[in-house]
Amino acid sequence: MSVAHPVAHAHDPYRLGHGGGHGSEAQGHGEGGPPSKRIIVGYGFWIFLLSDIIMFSAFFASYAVLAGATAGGPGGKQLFDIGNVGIETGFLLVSSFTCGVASIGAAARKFWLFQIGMAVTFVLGACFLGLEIKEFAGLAAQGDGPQRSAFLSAFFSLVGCHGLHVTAGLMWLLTMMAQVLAKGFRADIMRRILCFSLFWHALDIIWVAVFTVVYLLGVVR
Amino acid sequence: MSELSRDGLDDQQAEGDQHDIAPGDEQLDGSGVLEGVRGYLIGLALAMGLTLCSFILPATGLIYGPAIPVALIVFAIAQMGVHLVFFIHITTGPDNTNNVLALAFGVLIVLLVIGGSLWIMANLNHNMTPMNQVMSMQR
Amino acid sequence: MLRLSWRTPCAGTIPTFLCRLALLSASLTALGGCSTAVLTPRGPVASAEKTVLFDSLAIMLTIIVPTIIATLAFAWWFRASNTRAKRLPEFAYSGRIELVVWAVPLLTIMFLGGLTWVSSHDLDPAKPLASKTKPLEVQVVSLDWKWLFIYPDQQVASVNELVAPAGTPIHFTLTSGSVMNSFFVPQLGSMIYTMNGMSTQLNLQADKPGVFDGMSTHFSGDGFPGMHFQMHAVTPAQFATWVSTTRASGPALDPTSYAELEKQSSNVKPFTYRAATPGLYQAIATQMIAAAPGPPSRPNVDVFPKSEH
Amino acid sequence: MLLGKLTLAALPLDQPIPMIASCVVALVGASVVALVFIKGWAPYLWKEWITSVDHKRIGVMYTILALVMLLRGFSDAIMMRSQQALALHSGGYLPPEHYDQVFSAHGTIMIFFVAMPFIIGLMNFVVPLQLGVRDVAFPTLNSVGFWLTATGALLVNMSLVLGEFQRTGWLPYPPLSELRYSPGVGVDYWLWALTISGVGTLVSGINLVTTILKVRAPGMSYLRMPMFCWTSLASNLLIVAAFPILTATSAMLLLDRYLGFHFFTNEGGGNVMMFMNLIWAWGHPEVYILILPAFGIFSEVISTFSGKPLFGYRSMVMATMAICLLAFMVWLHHFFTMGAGADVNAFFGITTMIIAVPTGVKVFNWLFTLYGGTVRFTTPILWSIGFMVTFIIGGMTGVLLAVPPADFVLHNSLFLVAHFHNVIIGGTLFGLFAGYTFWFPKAFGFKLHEGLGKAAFWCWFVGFYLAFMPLYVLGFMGMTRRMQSYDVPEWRPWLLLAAAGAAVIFVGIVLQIVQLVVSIRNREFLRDGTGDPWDGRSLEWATASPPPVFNFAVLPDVSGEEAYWSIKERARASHRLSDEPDYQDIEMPKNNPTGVICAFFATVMGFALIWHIWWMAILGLVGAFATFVVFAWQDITEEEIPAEEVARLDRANRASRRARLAELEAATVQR
Ligand code: HEA
Ligand code: HEA
Ligand code: CUA
Ligand SMILES: [Cu+2]
Repeated sequence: MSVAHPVAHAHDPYRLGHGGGHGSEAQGHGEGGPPSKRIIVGYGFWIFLLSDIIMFSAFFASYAVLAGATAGGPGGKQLFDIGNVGIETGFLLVSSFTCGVASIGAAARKFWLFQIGMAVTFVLGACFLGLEIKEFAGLAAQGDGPQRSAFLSAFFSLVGCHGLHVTAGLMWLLTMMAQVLAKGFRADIMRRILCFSLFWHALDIIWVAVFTVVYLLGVVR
Repeated sequence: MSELSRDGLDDQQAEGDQHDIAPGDEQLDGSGVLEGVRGYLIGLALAMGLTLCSFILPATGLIYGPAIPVALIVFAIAQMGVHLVFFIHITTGPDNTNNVLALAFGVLIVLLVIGGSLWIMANLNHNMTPMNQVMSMQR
Repeated sequence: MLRLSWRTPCAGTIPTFLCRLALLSASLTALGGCSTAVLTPRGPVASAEKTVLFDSLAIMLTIIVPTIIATLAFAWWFRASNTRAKRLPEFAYSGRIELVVWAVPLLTIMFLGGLTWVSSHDLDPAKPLASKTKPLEVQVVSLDWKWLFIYPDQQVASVNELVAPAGTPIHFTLTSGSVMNSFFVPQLGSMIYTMNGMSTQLNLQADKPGVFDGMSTHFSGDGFPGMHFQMHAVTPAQFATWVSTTRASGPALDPTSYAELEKQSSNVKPFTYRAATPGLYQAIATQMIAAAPGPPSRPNVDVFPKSEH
Repeated sequence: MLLGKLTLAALPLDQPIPMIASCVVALVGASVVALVFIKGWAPYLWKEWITSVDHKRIGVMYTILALVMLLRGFSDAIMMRSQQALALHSGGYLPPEHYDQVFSAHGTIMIFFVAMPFIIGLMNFVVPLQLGVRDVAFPTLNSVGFWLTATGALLVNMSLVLGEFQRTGWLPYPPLSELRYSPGVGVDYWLWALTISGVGTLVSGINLVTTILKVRAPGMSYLRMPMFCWTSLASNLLIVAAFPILTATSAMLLLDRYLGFHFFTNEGGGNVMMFMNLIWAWGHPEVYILILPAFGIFSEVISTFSGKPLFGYRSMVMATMAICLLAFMVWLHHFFTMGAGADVNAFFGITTMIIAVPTGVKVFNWLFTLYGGTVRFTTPILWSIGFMVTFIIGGMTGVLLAVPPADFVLHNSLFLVAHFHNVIIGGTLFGLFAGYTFWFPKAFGFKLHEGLGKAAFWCWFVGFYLAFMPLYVLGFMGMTRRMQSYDVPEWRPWLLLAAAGAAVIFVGIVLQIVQLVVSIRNREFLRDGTGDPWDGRSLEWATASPPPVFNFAVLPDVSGEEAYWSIKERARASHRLSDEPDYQDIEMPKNNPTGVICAFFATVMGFALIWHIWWMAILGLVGAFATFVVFAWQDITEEEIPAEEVARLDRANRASRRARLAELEAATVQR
């Protein structure tokens, strides 16, 4: 302990204030210094995902508030096909698994494991999207599009917003496959793969909220 | 911590000895691919199980009707937890503190926004919408 | 018939220059002012709100004023050129001061919070006023850009002119025929929003006869500044007379004349309806009658609409 | 149609004021561009600034954007003040459809394109320096964030020339902002400008949060970070948590307007209250995004110029984080008068007031930082003391508005307008000006002229009180906000006084511009070679002014709070600087045009969507996506700065620091 600043210690025995800083001995070890870029990028993307989830929460809140505002039109009970939702959920769940396999492939530098994992993920994601588009098209065709009522506006926006994320994820996925094909497992590409898999798993988490709040509770209601 | 996933990946290695790990990073404990896949398989099985519970149990009539929403919400929370742990590799370990804190902040905000909105809107609607009430009050 | 005074009541009662003088000399916290002011309440709600306002202000000023003085004093006393000041360059923490620093605002807010809780419940706009007299029902519809007042019990209606007996509680039910507005008579207190498809509630009372300015406080479009009205608090006898004279002449308010009324116009001269179709308010509030169409379409209207004036 | 809704009629040819204004803007813009090309500055600007990913340059560009937009916001303010001074019993000189655009544009521009970029600019510039690191976490994203903000500003100003801006107030409350009641393009301008710049803000928020939480010099633990870093952390956490809500809300309104959805319409079961609810769930945190960094600036300034450490540092940290969390629990206070029940109103009223507690703690801690100090009255501390006096008045009126029964008679009145200018000008803006004067020498290597700075301060200070105290009185007299004209003669004298106040502020602004010009011309005289002109306490003063690209030749080893102060103390005790470090090559990200190109396509897309030019919108979207793919495809994104170059730059810095040390020692001996 330094004796250079007796005054500071007299005033601040517990070193709670600023003055306590003087005489501290840390040499800058143990407290870090910037970590590896992978950690920084992963963390930054994590923060982005949290903000994205907060955006979803605004759509969820609107949906919850407007769920009863059917303007004389049909409600969830009449419209939702739970079997379809179950299949969608299955696709997405398994795709989360294959996405995990792909990222293991990347971590282990197994080119084919990565590419096949990603390809299967793409197919499953596309199937999910296909079913969702079919559902939307069906609703719109029978006159229950988003313009029908506030409830349907909120429904299409919330579920559609998730669908848009999946679409973006699929485009990103293809880009990653191409990048690995062309350039191999370069450090910056590995970081993007990390972010992509985080993104894909987060979409799955949001889907859990969607099928519970929108579909299952909608049918119970 | 995984040697495999971090070594040589980074163009810029850390100067300090930061204890953190990136969220979602693979933690292959030397034992390689199969070990990793097993983790995802467990996660998948648990998630599938919970999904099935959500979709099927309410229809069976086993759950007391009015409590079904509660059950559904609990299943959903459990499944989100499964995803976080088995797919995104969130743990309570010291290398994960920052990730967990960020998550906690996010969850808190989500709860405040959704909870607050629902409370406020329910209250407003209660005060304004029931028009039949208004009508019966006025002649 | 009631004489409509278009001059501000203040100008009518006190000589204008005196009023101006009073105003100019009125400091931020002073009570002076014209009858347009929040500070000259003419009803129980407004009086209570003024009291709450000034209580809160006083509570806070007891901290704010010393803080301002201390800021200036410390900065000045410890200026670099003052040789008499005692320097404490390491003084960065004191447990005692920390405690005081957290406690003082905390205690103030506890006091203020209590006041808030009680007064919010007491002065809830939807809460009926304690009175032996049966309240007068008034239904309010805000339109682009005027106010429609329907008296369901009297079956008459008026535009931009609200007449009510003094000393009688008034129960307002409010909605909007188009966009959102806010109904406010400063001297009676509490404003409240009006929204299409919804009904808000408000309870006010005027203590004595008088003429009060009313307005919309929520911006509602180009005609908004012309969306004011006058409230005439009269004796019960005068009110009865007003009702019967109103019944005697003027147009009737029914869906057809309402459709005419809801077209956009501003600075509308007050007038009355001899009769009002029962249930019209409910039809508006429940959207049986669709909301007003907004600006009439003209060529290129979506590019640069011109003013009505 | 090829050009969607865009026709010649969109030009305000028959409207003299906007026509002249837009001509002037166009002329000034064109002459700036011409000058740049004639003088041959274009390649330099492109290489060194426009494509820069250096956090310091980006910070400076944010600040310049803010200052330019301040001028636009101010001309709107002057127009409003003069209109209201004239408009008794008459229409004044601005017809309603124009006046309504003016206050809407003023609020939008001031909040989103003045206060936000100014604050983000300062944070960008200062935070990495204070943390003792070389850059932010994501340099390229930083540039993207800036250019997207600029896109938003450009779109808003485009509305001056083409079409109209919204006429709904700065927040487009439905149903007024729905297609039925606002069929023009004004609301669309707002929505797209804010959606695009909102993405930029979010990106910069994520970037700074990650920087502060992850990228710090060795030894810089959380409780050793300077106060400004803490408040920046809080502010950026709020950005990350609040801006997505704004994006979602404007997306809903966009869906209503473009695709006939029914979120907030009158018909179809839409619910306008949901808009109010969501927009303020963003809007209230937003005001703390604006004020918290200013609190940090004051902490730095007051402690530096009192020659003391900040009093009660840990209390300050706690108070900051408390405000950060409480910010999300109070939003209903913006619509107490909507008719929620007493329980709800009282609850949110009380949570609002609770914020006065941590804020009060901050004020008192600044007070005790002054206590026992040696206060040097420079321009930055004048702004700070002016702030302390002014802000607590504004805070007090805020708490008054948080009492529901008081708000029932004051909501939407000029009292409210006075409250928020009181806290925004007396808080945020004064803080920004303090920071601007404080860090200017760090950015450019010379100080700003002190005399003119002080004169500007006094004009602002006096002008502020003249311009806004009358509004409190007017609020009590029942005058509501957003009045294009009125017919209560008693209001007139106060409005004249307010107009006079705005004129005094105008003098202050002119003085600030003169100060800048004079300082640039006398820069040799005002030059600061030491890098530490104010005897600072945190790490930004440890490097040269302006700092080299890499900020620090060697990352500083932090061994206590007030990192640089303790380094100086050590140097003073041992009469020498620390040993010369072992210089190594430094790798820095290469400049690249991803940001501007992406923003270019975003502008095209935004513009096309506003005018319903669908083919062009798709073009913009595809272009933006392609930009990212191309960027991701690059192989080399970094460049090396050789050790010799680093050593050369750092030795110069060390020499000036040695001189400074000698200077300080001489001064101590004298004392
Ligand atoms: C950051 C926010 C901000 C700032 C700084 C200001 C600044 C000012 N505002 Fe603003 N105002 C708002 C935010 C702000 N305002 C908002 C949100 C609204 C609500 C809008 C609505 O109703 O929807 C509003 C509304 C509003 C009204 C409308 C009141 C009404 O509804 O009736 C008026 C009326 O006069 C007004 C006046 C002024 C004036 C005179 C200033 C002056 O203080 C102007 C000060 C000038 C400047 C800040 C710029 C000059 C400085 C420089 C150019 C820097 C110089 C250069 C260098 C340093 C190099 N404001
Ligand atoms: C920088 C921006 C900023 C800041 C910091 C604040 C700070 C505060 N604001 Fe303000 N506010 C706005 C910007 C800001 N506001 C804007 C832009 C609007 C209007 C938007 C619109 O409608 O267009 C608004 C509107 C607004 C309303 C809505 C009114 C209405 O619409 O009717 C309310 C109501 O509660 C409110 C309250 C507060 C409170 C309690 C604080 C507190 O944080 C203040 C705390 C500070 C102090 C209290 C002073 C210091 C403390 C002490 C010295 C301790 C002792 C004091 C006590 C114990 C009281 N604000
Ligand atoms: Cu608004 Cu009910
Ligand atoms: Cu607020």
